[in-house]
Amino acid sequence: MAKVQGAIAVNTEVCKGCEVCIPVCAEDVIGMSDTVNRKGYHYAYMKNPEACTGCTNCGIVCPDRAISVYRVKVSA
Amino acid sequence: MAKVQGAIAVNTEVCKGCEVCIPVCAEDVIGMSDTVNRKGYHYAYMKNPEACTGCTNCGIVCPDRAISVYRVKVSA
Amino acid sequence: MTEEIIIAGFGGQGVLSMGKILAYSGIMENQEVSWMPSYGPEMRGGTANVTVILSDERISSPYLQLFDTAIILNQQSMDKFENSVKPGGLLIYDPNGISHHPTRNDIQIFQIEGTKIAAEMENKKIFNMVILGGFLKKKPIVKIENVIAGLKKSLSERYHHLIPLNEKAIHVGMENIHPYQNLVN
Amino acid sequence: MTEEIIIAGFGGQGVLSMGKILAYSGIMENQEVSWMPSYGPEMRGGTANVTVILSDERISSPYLQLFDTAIILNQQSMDKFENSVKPGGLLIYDPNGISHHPTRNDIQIFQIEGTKIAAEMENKKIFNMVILGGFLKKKPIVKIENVIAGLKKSLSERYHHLIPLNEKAIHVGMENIHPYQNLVN
Amino acid sequence: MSELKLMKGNEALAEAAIRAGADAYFGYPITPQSEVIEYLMTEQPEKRTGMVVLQAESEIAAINMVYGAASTGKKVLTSSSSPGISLKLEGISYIAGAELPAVIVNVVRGGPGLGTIQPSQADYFQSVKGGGHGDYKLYVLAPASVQEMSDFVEDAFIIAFKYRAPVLILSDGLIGQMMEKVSLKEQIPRLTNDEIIEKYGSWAVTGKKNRERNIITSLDLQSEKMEARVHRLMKKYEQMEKEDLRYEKILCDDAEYLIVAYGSSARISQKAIELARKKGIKAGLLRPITLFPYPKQALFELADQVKGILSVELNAGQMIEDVKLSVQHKVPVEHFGRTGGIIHTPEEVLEALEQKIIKNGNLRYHKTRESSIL
Amino acid sequence: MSELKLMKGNEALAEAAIRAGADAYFGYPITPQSEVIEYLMTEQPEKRTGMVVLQAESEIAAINMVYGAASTGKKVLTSSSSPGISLKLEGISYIAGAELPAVIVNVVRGGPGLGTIQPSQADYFQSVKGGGHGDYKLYVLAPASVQEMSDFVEDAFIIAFKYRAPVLILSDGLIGQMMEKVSLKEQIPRLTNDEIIEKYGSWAVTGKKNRERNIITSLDLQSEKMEARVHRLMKKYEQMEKEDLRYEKILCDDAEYLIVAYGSSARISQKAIELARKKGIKAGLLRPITLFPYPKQALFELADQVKGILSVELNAGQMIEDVKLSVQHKVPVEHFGRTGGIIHTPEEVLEALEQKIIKNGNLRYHKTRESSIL
Amino acid sequence: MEILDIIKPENQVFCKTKLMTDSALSYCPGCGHGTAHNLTMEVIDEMGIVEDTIGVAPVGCSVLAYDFMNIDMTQAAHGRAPAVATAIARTWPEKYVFTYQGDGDLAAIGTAETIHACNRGENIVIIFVNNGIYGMTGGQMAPTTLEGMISSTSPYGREIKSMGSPLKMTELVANLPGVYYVTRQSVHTHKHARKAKKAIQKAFENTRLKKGLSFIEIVSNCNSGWKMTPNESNIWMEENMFKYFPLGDIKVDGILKQ
Amino acid sequence: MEILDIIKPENQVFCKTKLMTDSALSYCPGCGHGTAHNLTMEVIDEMGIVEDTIGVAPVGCSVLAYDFMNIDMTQAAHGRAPAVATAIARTWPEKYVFTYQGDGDLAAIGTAETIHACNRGENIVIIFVNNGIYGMTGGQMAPTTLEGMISSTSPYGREIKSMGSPLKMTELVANLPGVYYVTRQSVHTHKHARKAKKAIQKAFENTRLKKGLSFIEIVSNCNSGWKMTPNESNIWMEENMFKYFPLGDIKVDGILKQ
Ligand SMILES: Cc1ncc(C[n+]2csc(CCOP(=O)(O)OP(=O)(O)O)c2C)c(N)n1
Ligand SMILES: Cc1ncc(C[n+]2csc(CCOP(=O)(O)OP(=O)(O)O)c2C)c(N)n1
Ligand code: SF4
Ligand code: SF4
Ligand code: SF4
Ligand code: SF4
Ligand code: SF4
Ligand code: SF4
Ligand SMILES: [Mg+2]
Ligand SMILES: [Mg+2]
Repeated sequence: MAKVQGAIAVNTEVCKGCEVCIPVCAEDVIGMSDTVNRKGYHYAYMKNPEACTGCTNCGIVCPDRAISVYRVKVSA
Repeated sequence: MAKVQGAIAVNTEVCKGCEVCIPVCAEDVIGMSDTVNRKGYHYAYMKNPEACTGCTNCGIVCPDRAISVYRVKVSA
Repeated sequence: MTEEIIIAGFGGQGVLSMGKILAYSGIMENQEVSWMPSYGPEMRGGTANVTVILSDERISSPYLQLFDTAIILNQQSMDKFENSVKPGGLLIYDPNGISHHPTRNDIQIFQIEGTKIAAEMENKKIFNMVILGGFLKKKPIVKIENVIAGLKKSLSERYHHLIPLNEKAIHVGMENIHPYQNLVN
Repeated sequence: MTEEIIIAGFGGQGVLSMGKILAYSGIMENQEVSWMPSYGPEMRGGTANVTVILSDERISSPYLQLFDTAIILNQQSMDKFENSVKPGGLLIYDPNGISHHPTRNDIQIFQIEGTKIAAEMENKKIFNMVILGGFLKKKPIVKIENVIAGLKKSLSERYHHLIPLNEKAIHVGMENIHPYQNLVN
Repeated sequence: MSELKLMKGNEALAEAAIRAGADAYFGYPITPQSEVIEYLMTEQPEKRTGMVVLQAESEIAAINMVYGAASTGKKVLTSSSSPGISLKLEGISYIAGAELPAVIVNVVRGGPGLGTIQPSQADYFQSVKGGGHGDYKLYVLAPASVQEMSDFVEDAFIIAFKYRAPVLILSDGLIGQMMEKVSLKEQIPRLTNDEIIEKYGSWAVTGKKNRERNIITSLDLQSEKMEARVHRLMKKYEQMEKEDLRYEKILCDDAEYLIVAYGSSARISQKAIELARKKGIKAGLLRPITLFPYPKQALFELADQVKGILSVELNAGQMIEDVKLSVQHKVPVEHFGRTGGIIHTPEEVLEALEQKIIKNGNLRYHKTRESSIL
Repeated sequence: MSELKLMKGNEALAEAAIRAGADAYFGYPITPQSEVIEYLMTEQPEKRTGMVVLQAESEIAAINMVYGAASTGKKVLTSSSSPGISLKLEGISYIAGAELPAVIVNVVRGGPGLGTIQPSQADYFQSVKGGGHGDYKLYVLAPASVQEMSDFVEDAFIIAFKYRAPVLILSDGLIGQMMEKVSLKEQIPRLTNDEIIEKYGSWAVTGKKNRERNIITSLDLQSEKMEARVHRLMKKYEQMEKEDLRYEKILCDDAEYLIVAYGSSARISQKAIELARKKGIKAGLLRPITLFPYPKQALFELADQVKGILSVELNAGQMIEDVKLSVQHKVPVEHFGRTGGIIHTPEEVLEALEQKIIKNGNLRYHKTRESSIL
Repeated sequence: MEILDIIKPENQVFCKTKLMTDSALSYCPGCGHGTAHNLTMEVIDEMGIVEDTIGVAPVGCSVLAYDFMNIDMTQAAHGRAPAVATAIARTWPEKYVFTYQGDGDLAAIGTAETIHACNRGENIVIIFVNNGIYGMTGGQMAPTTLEGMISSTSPYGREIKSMGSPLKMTELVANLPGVYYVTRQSVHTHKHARKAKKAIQKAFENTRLKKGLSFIEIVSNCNSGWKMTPNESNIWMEENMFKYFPLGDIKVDGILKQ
Repeated sequence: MEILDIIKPENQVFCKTKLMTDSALSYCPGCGHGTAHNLTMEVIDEMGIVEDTIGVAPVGCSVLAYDFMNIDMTQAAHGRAPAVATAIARTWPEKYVFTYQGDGDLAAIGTAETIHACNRGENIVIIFVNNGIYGMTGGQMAPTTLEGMISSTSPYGREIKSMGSPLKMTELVANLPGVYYVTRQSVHTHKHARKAKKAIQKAFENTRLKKGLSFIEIVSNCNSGWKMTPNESNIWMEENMFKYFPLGDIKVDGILKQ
């Protein structure tokens, strides 16, 4: 049976640290960095990558489209 | 038994000959003069006075309030 | 030659179109012409008037205080324009509905029963042509054929069948203009 | 004496109110003061800055290109204002979030860990008072008691209980400002 | 010879708009210019040339519709009268700022306020000093006949597109309402959408196709950019002064006294100088055809020749300021004009020339100083 | 001594309106003046004095609300910034035409169009040449400090009621946004309705009681009446020039070179002449406090004393026309000003004075001719 | 009985109210504006509130209302009467403030001012004379002009596709919570005129009770603009206007009628 | 599987559309404008109509939409976008014309232009971002500000009596015959954003089919104006804004939902 595994790439200089991507992630993948980007914002990152399903919820709610989403099928 | 008799006084210089007073007179009292007033309008007059009941219909629809209405009770 | 004319009466009397036909006739004779109407709310049912100038020079102001000819078609216009006729000028009016006749004796005054004639000819619309005819009898500033040409121009195609009737009206008008002697003086 | 100061950072850092307190303190010492903020959409989340002038002469323009002192509280402001300090002038900044440190060697540069200190004192709101303290240590242009008086004026009654805390913050700030030697040169 | 017609100024302008190949007209009724939209609605240019005609819900909607169509490179115009033009001023300022081509017609009536529907020239200041906010100017054409009401429409569009700037045709109730002979120009075909994209693709918003996107805006949050925009505008205005100034000199060669007048006042003043000459007074008339640019140099030079100048306007004294700025105090400059919808007669104008200029020719400096009050 | 506060110009103006006993404020938000209505909404003058404060749906609604309250003899004001003022111009023309007292505040930003929210003086023409339609003028006060933002409110109301005419306070983003010390005046009590009926019953519409009806209108269908109205307005403006002209002379007694500037430009120019004097250049500053009426006579006389005049404005050259009309070509007059929201520095102004005036003092006439282009 | 014996002061049962001046109305013969004016002034007179009434005239044929209504009036810029009235009602809360507006004035250029005064629920009366045309300027199309109806700017009849549908402003504002009373009336017959008068009275009663905004549409003729005689125009109005603009109450005491 | 093996071009399932430029959005962190912009451009991209699309930017925070939307755009005066779009749609009938407006722009100063463009049934799309406040100018009260809601010009909360009720512009225009599609959406969660995107797509389909005007309200946050964090503001929005401005279709294919 084939399951999917996903991942997101956050453009850390575009991210404004608004955190609206966090509640829409059912898998609780996203966290915020301790350090700030050049604009002074804490930016999103995958705090637990393996949980990501690549559902794109985070991407579609990100006002700044700082998130790209990737997905692959992996056979268990 | 007491019946009412009415009459109207038309201010012939104010009257604009619009004739909207005519259809509202159930008694067909009002007619239009052959001659014109200073403004060049044919003006309203009582063509059959005795029919007037003093109901004031004509007065209330006259845009220029050229009509005053009078009424008396007369015992038959 | 320069002829400065005011035509004044009710909105419904074809005052403006009469002026327009006159102006067109002028164009037919290669004259300079101007046509300046009164405009705005005073037209509201009440009076309408138009100043028409025909001239062989360039016309400066289309708007005038004094006129060579006043053609007057109701009492309000009589009150307003009798004194706007230049001394020696011409005043033509339709006595219908006129309670106060002109009193000046330094101008020529003519009457024409336009309303009556139009009624007799059973066509209210030609009233202004009758009057125009009367005017042209007294001041033949344009040739009749040019008036007809002007009519053609100003009337839209679908009314051209009425032109003969209008021409007739003009001639009737020419025959029915009479000097008015006011008995006051 | 005339002191021309720019304070620049994020909207949330209390930049404008810090300038206001400084200006009020000036008034307490009967100085002429002006306070000119950046305004409009560039404030949208991003940077805010204010130009404060204290002087004993009438102040002509409240809006300046060059400053005696720049107090810089984020990287964008550093990029924008490092070069606006007059030669020999003073630049004070909080290294927190600063990736590109100042490189000029014709001015005095001081660091103050305002963010860190405020965090330690467990009250983000007093951040700007810490910075102000640091500045006053280097340029004692107004007396502390007048700063407190200024605070009273600019704070609405219901915040007056916070004044001791703010006073403390100022003193902490005075003790924690250090010269910065940039190693580039 | 092209066809000769008897038309109102307003009708002639409307017909000329169709023949100039205009793409759209947007307007709102107001006396004394409603004939413009009435004529267009009756003519149905949509059928003749495909020109769009729409009665807007207000003058403000109309001018912003003009802004919209102009943003796409279309040939568009609107018309109104004084109070309606006041309402359009924000939009006009936007059109100038966004550097769009557009033609605006003002058939002036007497103000301020609701005022009167009768003819006036009291919107001179509003027209030439930039009634709206900010540093901008309008190229202003002042027709003095029905023929010019017709001719100036195409001229206006040429200037509007040459400079990508709003052009104002400043008429009045007299020129708009009167009928005169007018010879109409041939129909200029409207540009096809492809031609528009071809010609104006560098700036017009027609859909991003085979090029970078186009943006129409008057906003610059960076002050340097905004200042550059203002300088760009000022350059245009200087070029207009060099290349597109228009005026007419009448009987000026030997003139000892000069009248300056435009539009309907110029017609009346022409009669006045004819009367003057009959009386042996050597009077001439300078008629500015463009009010901006203004015939400064011509006036400056005539000032060396004449003894005094009368600015004749149907207002309380507005253009006189530009006359004075041009004459640079060489000779006395006075104003004469009736207001409130009253139209001065040639006789009144001549009398004013005699009373205010000829009689007082010697008190010159004292006079000019006082009269500089309005 | 009255209380000393640190306030923004906009806030000081709002507080002054309450203290001047204003009955109502109507406005619509726009940068850089939104603090006016924000301050009023926070202060709740309704509770302090009974003053009404309402956020209108637009600038047009706001100015017509002003017209309404002014029709009844109430002390009413509105404020906006450039694009919003353009939208108010029809209403302002109505207020002038109907002869109503009202105060309008323009905290100017850079135009044309949406332009910039940064400070500017590019609405000078619109303010003094009658941006709206028809023959009217505004009495224009130009504050140069937060203190004057406060003081001029009461002054404006006094003039507005003295002449029954609209008064404009022409500020800009610099004066509106900056904070300075300001000493506030004592509260003037609002008039009661009975006092209003008592004082203004001869014209205000307060309900027909024990008198003939009152009518507020700007319409006159009879041209003679309309002309009489225009003459009445012109008389007011002449009286303003005689009785209510205001200006300030700084270091003019021995000045060889003169700067003319108002509002924020005057502040900066004052610094410039101080710098000039340090360099040994005898420069002075004439600051018009009223832009209409304009200090014509003062300038005319100074022109006999100085070698040249620089008009310093945050625009592309507008007030320079009034300077020239006043100077009557006695000495060269040049313009200097930054635009687009950029504020010139005292150093820039001094340099302009040296380059444009001092250096070219001899080319005077030639120069003025050219520069009369804008 | 002899007429002259009847026409005596003591027998007079109807005459022009003293709250109308003696200047001749500038309106065309048979124009509904005249009747609407008179009914409004009769109500003010009968309620005895003239001393506390302030009227706002529009720009339209009725711009001269202030010449005919013998009360204090101010004349508003085209479409802005509701804003003007708002300010008067706000600064004189005890007064009776009303606007008298045409359909071009209220439903075209004045749309925003109308909607927002209604939405704020200003304590005023709006009398909205809808004659489906711009009368004053010479009969151009109004937002209320009926489909197919001819005007000087719809010379071939109003075409929905390019000009939109006739706008039912009255139904629109009835949806706004701030509006307390909305009704559509007519004044062309004695029956209609008497009902209209009652509606106007109710509206001013609402003002007295500080109920908020009362909106009275009066569907009226513009016989000049429609190019008919007055009586023809009234018949045409009944047959055409009333179909699209049905008479009757739309919202009473703040409750919408279904 | 290693993350770096997943993050490869061939595995990409979501990224920013090329119809958004690379300039950083000027909006506050978490502002709904950004999402609304992106969804609109994704639709234009997916429909393949960029070459025939002309956008009209308002005056408001989204005035700079033209910096971010990588399409031809013109910027309209405050509130006048519907008039600007009307002229473009009339002179370029084959184009897809849309306006993007805020609630102050569309429902306050632009009321008349909105009502009349809707009434004429212009063949355009109006995207109406309702955040209940004037964001750009610093958080003043808008016509849509909720009762009791605090703004810089209602510092003690909006009071119905003096400031009127929040204006439901969307329900209002739905009554106009010229309006073909009216819906209220939101973009703060993936579910809402996906629905909103479908609505936007339907709207542009309507334009293709020349159906007339499509009106899409997007209830959004203004966290700066509301003085909350983005996530707080979204929760507040769900609990308060949605009560008064319920989400869902109001008029579909010209038929009002009851
Ligand atoms: C700003 C402005 N625009 C246009 C006009 C011209 N105008 C005067 S009245 C009017 C419309 C009148 O129609 P309506 O409101 O229906 O009143 P009616 O005459 O039909 O009673 C117009 C467009 C004006 N005076 N001011
Ligand atoms: C004529 C005019 N009036 C006022 C303004 C100031 N202004 C700019 S944006 C705005 C309102 C913005 O609010 P909204 O439309 O809701 O957009 P948001 O910023 O909330 O997205 C105002 C009043 C202006 N630019 N022009
Ligand atoms: S793609 Fe889905 S699972 Fe992965 S981070 Fe985003 S929301 Fe969470
Ligand atoms: S939504 Fe986008 S901008 Fe906001 S935190 Fe997540 S990645 Fe960053
Ligand atoms: S009062 Fe009645 S009966 Fe008498 S004339 Fe008038 S309508 Fe007829
Ligand atoms: S209604 Fe009045 S104006 Fe009309 S005809 Fe009768 S009396 Fe005369
Ligand atoms: S034009 Fe129409 S509305 Fe105006 S007065 Fe005449 S009939 Fe009445
Ligand atoms: S102010 Fe409000 S609307 Fe504007 S960008 Fe910030 S959050 Fe968005
Ligand atoms: Mg009407
Ligand atoms: Mg908003």
